[in-house]
Amino acid sequence: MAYFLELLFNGALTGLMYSLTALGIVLIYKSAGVPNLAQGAMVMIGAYVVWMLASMADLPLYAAIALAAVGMFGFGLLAERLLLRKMVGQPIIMIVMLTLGLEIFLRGLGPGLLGASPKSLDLGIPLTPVIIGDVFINRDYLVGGIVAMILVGLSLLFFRTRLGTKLRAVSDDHVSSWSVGISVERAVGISWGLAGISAVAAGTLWGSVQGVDWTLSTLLFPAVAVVILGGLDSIIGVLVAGLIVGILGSVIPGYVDPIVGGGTRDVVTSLIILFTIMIRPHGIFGREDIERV
Amino acid sequence: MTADAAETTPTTATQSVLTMSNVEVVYDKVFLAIKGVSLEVGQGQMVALLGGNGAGKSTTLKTISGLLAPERGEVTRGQVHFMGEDLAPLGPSQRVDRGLVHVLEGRRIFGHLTPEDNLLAAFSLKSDRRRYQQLRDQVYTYFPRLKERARTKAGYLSGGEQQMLAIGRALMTEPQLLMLDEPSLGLAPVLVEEIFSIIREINANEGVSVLLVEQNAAAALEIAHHAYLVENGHIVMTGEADVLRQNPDVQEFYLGGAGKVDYHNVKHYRRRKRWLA
Amino acid sequence: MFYRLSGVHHTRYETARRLWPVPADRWQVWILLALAVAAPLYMSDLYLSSYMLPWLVWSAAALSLTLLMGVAGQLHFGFAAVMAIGAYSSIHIVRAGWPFEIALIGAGLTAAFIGCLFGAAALRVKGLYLVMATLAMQYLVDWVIINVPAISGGAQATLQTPDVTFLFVPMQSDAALYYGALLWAVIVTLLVLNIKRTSFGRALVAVRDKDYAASIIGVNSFKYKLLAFFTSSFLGGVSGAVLAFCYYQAVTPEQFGFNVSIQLVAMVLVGGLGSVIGAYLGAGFVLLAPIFLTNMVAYAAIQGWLTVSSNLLAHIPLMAYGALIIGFLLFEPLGLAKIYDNIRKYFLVWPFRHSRS
Amino acid sequence: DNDTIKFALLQDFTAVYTFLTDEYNQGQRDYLRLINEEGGLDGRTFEALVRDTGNEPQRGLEAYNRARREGAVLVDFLSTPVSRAAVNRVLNDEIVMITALHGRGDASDGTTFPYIFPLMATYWSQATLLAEYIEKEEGGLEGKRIAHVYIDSPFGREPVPVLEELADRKGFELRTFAYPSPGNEQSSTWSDVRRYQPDHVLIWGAGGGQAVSVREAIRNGIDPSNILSVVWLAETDARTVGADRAKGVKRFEAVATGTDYPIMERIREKVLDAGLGTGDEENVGTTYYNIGVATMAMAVEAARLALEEHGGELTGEKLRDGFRMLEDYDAEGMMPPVTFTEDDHQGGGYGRVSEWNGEEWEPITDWYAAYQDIVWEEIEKDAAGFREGR
Amino acid sequence: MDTTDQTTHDGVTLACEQVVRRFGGLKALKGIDLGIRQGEIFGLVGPNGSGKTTLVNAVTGFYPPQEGRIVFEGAAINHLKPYQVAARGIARTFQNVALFKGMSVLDNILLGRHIFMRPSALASLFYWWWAQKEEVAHRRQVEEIIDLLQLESVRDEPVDVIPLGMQKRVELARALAAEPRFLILDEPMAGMNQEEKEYMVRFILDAQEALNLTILLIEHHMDVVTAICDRVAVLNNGEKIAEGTARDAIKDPAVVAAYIGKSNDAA
Ligand SMILES: Nc1ncnc2c1ncn2[C@@H]1O[C@H](COP(=O)(O)OP(=O)(O)OP(=O)(O)O)[C@@H](O)[C@H]1O
Ligand SMILES: Nc1ncnc2c1ncn2[C@@H]1O[C@H](COP(=O)(O)OP(=O)(O)OP(=O)(O)O)[C@@H](O)[C@H]1O
Ligand SMILES: CC(C)C[C@H](N)C(=O)O
Ligand SMILES: [Mg+2]
Ligand SMILES: [Mg+2]
Repeated sequence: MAYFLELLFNGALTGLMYSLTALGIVLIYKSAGVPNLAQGAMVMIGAYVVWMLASMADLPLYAAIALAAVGMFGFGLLAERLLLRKMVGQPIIMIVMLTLGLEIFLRGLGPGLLGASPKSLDLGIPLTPVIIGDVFINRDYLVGGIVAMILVGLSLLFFRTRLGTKLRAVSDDHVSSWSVGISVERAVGISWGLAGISAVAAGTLWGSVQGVDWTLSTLLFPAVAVVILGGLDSIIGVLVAGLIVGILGSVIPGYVDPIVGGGTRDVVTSLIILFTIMIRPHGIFGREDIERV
Repeated sequence: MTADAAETTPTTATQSVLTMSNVEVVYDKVFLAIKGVSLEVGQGQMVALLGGNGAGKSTTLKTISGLLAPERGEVTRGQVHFMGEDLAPLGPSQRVDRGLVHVLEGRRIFGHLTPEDNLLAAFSLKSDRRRYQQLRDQVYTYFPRLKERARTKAGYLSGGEQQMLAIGRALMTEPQLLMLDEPSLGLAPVLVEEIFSIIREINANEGVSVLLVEQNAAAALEIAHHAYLVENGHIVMTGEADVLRQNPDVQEFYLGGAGKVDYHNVKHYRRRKRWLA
Repeated sequence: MFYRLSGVHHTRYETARRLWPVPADRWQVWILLALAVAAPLYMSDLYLSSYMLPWLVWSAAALSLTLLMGVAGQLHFGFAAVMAIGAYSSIHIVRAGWPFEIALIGAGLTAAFIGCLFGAAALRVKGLYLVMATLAMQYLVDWVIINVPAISGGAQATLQTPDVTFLFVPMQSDAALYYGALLWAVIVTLLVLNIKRTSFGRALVAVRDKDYAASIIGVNSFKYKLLAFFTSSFLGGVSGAVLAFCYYQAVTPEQFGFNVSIQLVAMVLVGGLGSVIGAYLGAGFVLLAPIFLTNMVAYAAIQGWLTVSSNLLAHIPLMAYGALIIGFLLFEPLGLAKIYDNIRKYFLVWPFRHSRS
Repeated sequence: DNDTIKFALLQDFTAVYTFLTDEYNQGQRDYLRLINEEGGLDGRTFEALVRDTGNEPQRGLEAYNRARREGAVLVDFLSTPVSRAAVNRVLNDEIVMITALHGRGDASDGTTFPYIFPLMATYWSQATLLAEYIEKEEGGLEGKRIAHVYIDSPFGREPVPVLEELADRKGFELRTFAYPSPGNEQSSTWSDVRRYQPDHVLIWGAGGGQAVSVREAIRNGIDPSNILSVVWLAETDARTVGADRAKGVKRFEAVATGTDYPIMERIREKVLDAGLGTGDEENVGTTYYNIGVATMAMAVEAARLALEEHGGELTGEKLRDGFRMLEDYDAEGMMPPVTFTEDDHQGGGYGRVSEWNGEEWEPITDWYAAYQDIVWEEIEKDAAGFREGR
Repeated sequence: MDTTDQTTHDGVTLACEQVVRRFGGLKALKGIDLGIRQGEIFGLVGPNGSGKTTLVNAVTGFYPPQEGRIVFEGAAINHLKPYQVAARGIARTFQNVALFKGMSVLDNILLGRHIFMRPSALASLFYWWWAQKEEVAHRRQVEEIIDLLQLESVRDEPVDVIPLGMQKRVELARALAAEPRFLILDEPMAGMNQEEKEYMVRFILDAQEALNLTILLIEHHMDVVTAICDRVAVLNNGEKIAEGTARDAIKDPAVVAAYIGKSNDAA
């Protein structure tokens, strides 16, 4: 039982850590309609920037994080201006490939300029677990989970605002947004900027756990599972699906791995993606396409 | 038809809100869609733009509202001025800020948002909340039906309701010039009537100038002050609505002759060959 | 100019619908084919076996994928997994003692079967969701291959390809391997070209463009989507086998990883979605660009034109490659095939500038 | 130009192996520089052909074919998939391929793979060596519980058969735990490990996943001193865990770390101080840098022996013979003495155990090799499979 | 107006019996009865959202009715998939043009003949032996339709660049290519001016004559409906509120209130 609870708790927290990456994808999709497969690479860049500011420019860590958030917001604006502005109206596959091109580019940029060998980023979170009964809870993930919930909450509030409504309108139809005076460029830029900020959060937390190197960009995969399950345009979905993906990805391997003798977490993740798409493609909270014959 | 009618710029007594001179638009860098179109909309005027399929009416409106780019269209010649200002350097959203709004063909409301949010999305961030409520209530007095359905997803509204929403949404931007692209498309007769009377009301009550693109020439000529006929990318005829209504060509091609059409005996425009012999 | 449309009249439907109605195009194809056949005579073995051969096989793979993505509109981000299934099947079939010819067909069939299974799972959805579903499929196939040593080849996770003969020709010499690849590329090319101009291809395109409209003219869109998955997975599987036997001569799981799937998609897109010539151009680009960039940057460094750390040096090509992909999508979304087409059109209408007004 | 000897270092600078390539390659090139600065081999200088392959067999083979035409006599891919794909070509082309700490372990069988040299202890040898270390420390393995926690890939699984064989022989209990690659998240795996209450854990991963393993192990109450790692655990990993927290963690070491060796001193003097270094000086003396130096030290020594014996232009075949003439070569104390023979291309499977003391990796044993009989059974089995497959 | 016994009347080729279709909580069709006789042009009118398109979708298998039956030529078709419906000889056009964008006009129309073809990948591979004959034979048929609908000038154009009116015509051609016995037209004249409407009417009448078609026509242009429809039914809110000749129907006060509007006397 304690084993189960431990898998459950740590899984839930891991899931929230995935949500940090997933949140960026949803923020962009929700307002620009772009599935950003470069979000993993943005997380990596976010971590690199924090590392650079903290250890190369010798800033205090928290100042570095704040500064990196500003920088990544700028990066988001830049991505819109240079890349996405020209892609309006292109088929989805082109846009997917564009973000993959961006991901390749970023994977060259970060490690190329700042060094490919892993960097360490110490947040000073103690290694000792929080122990409740016989259940060990990971402090790193606890912090990550809390940060994730705060960010999700803030995003929810943001989309309730008037600006948020405009962003939702933009995701619906770019051309008609223009026609009623919404600056689509600015809206899309803002959403990329916000995704940049969430990438800094994800990058810092994950980077402190595993070191900063290009493998941070592989966080994309679990994040994709989270957004598919939660719904590509649902912020609350990020939270709920993050928990589900995290828990299933922890509990099932916890019992199945010893039997099959392999790391089945990614199998579980893949199956979550597959089954979601087969049963309810738009996810738990995602909006269904209104398609009329 | 008199082709040179297009060359003489129409002069109206009132001051003009919009002037378009000699505009040429190319799609995809290869396809010349409009070829030297000039037109003018006077302050408080309602102007109709009529013409066949593919004549270039929608292209004209998109040129004015700056929405050609997403369709790979480009203005290659000519100018558009709105209230004396050259529109060329302005992006679409800036043009809306100046008071010019375009209701797109096929409605294109934000289907996933509620009607209420549709209205909110169109409302400028620069004005305050109270103004928003005023405007919204104004829209609801024009279209009481929208108020009833304010909380369902707009994508599930009926065609007529969506058209109302599209017009209402445009009004939220407090326009000086309202451009409507085929507002009666696919609507039931009763709704066509309703929409046209509301358009007339908006024009008359609020002094909003209107540029109206329509296939339903009879209805359009009834409410418009002035009209232009576009064919094949050219303005082929222009004049006061009343005058045009009497023109025999207009009657044959746009109004269906003086009396009722006998569809069983409409002309064969070409010698017909038997097929499946 | 050499492209002439005037004077080329078609008086029969047969000639109007032939593959290359313009004689100049026809000549080009024949010349290219002749050059390809004669390649071992004039090409050094480095170029023959490091560039020509893999290029042909990857082109065949890209063609298989463009049939699915471009013609049938079914996005697939796990095509490398399909190729992997083909490659592993063929090796295991040959090891089991069957002739290579059978192994190739077997490779196609297993790949087609498993490909269809996944296709069927994803058939309710399109676009982005299909991307995600196939991506998940890639992970699943990878996992199975890695975790079943009987498939991947024991502790070393490598299977060497056994020596085989194809139609009585031993597949050992560079030339024999090259001709094997060439033959396969030609077959796939003809198949895709012909599919595109016959009712099968039209039905696929119909399903891609508007599946509900397709169904009302009698096209069973479920069946045709499945057929598209089947055909293209079959071709992809055989391409995987040809790649293993003619090029790598060994298979390891990494040869068909997720990044390879991305590369295949990039080939199809950079080349031009649905275009046959585009598949060749795209495969060439994606295959050669990183190699070319790496060699170029290394050369610049050796010459002392570029004095940066070796780490940055190694990452410049990656950045440039990403930037090139982005550049293509931004500036010519229709791909290399469109650029080719523009040039061709220029000559076609020469000396005029526009084909339409 | 037969007075330059070309070594092709066609490695993965941008993908899976980045955690070590930069430093490893820097060590290799600095060493070749040193030899050149010292006058080369009878006036013959060395040239490193360096290319990134991104861990892609495709690009690796192209680079290989090109390097071969440029006259390279030795190739080092530092990538398991690329090396494996190149095996047949290398054997046909008669060019030496070194596969230190990667590639096929069974290539230690020199008769089956005459041109391939694993040079250092295979993963099998590393596993047996670590097991023997535990055995010595604990005074026997009988009844012990050992957890093998590995990245779910062929590499992670590779030592399992020899560990199982050892467990049979020595009567200890072995359980394996896999976590999915790349290993940035392993919490559920370690919850399971903790409940197994192992006496020792072997961690078998690479890159960022290694730091995560150590963190999780410590978090789950496993004493750092009972954590033993495969060769891939370096200074940065310890720092990511936390320099103090990682104190006591042990690892397999193939080559000495640090700069207190004659070769390293010469590199400092003639290469670095002369401003000829090929990379960041901070890397000099790190684990992976020194491994790079050691590979080239062996290669250059082999070349020297080959030229002494055969003279003339250096070919792949001569170089192979040169390697096989290496006897008790220890790179002036930097590495265990290795001897290659026609049969044994592993060089004996030596290594040692070192421990993180809060600042650096400190050796805690001498160079030794363990249970090579079991290792060679495994080598023979796989090599036989390879021979049949052809 | 003798509605009830018309379905049993001889000559009825398509009958809807108590057809119900719901979307979530919304009941879009509330038990529709309809009988369309062989050879007639039957008009279906009604306000926006009254369920006209939904009814057509029910008939063609897109939104199979949840209750009730649809009988075509004596056999129930309400369980069939759209492509099976097509094979029974029913063709339709869509309210929003649904052509295949990537293809030329010619290929679009050729696709209309899909049900007569035997497409396969293998046959394509050996084009010259297997597929070519089929292609050419069907091409002949298609040319006839192109001629009838005067589409020669755009034959090789990609469909997405030709004007909307032409596109509607191509869609009609594609439907005719299947040689249907029953044709459903969903607002074929939306967005057309007078002249274009006249063209379209001409083509519809010609096609009906040449192919001996039964036609179900949805249209909001009441002048056209009154002129060419033999009978009409009026839907409102998912219910049939009137049926009979066009002239009678539009005088029905319920119809006037719901659909026509007071000042409109289009007939
Ligand atoms: N995005 C586009 N790309 C290429 N050609 C276009 C594009 N949009 C319109 N056209 C062409 O430009 C011409 C004018 O089109 P436009 O849409 O302005 O006509 P319209 O008068 O509004 O017709 P309709 O009554 O059908 O709405 C048409 O021939 C059309 O085919
Ligand atoms: N796919 C769907 N999902 C949900 N509701 C639908 C769907 N299709 C139609 N409806 C609803 O069913 C009702 C009938 O719609 P339908 O399209 O049949 O109307 P119509 O009579 O064709 O109107 P119009 O004249 O505007 O074309 C409408 O309220 C519509 O919102
Ligand atoms: C990353 C590497 C050091 C791992 C190992 N050599 C492998 O075979 O994949
Ligand atoms: Mg228009
Ligand atoms: Mg309808």
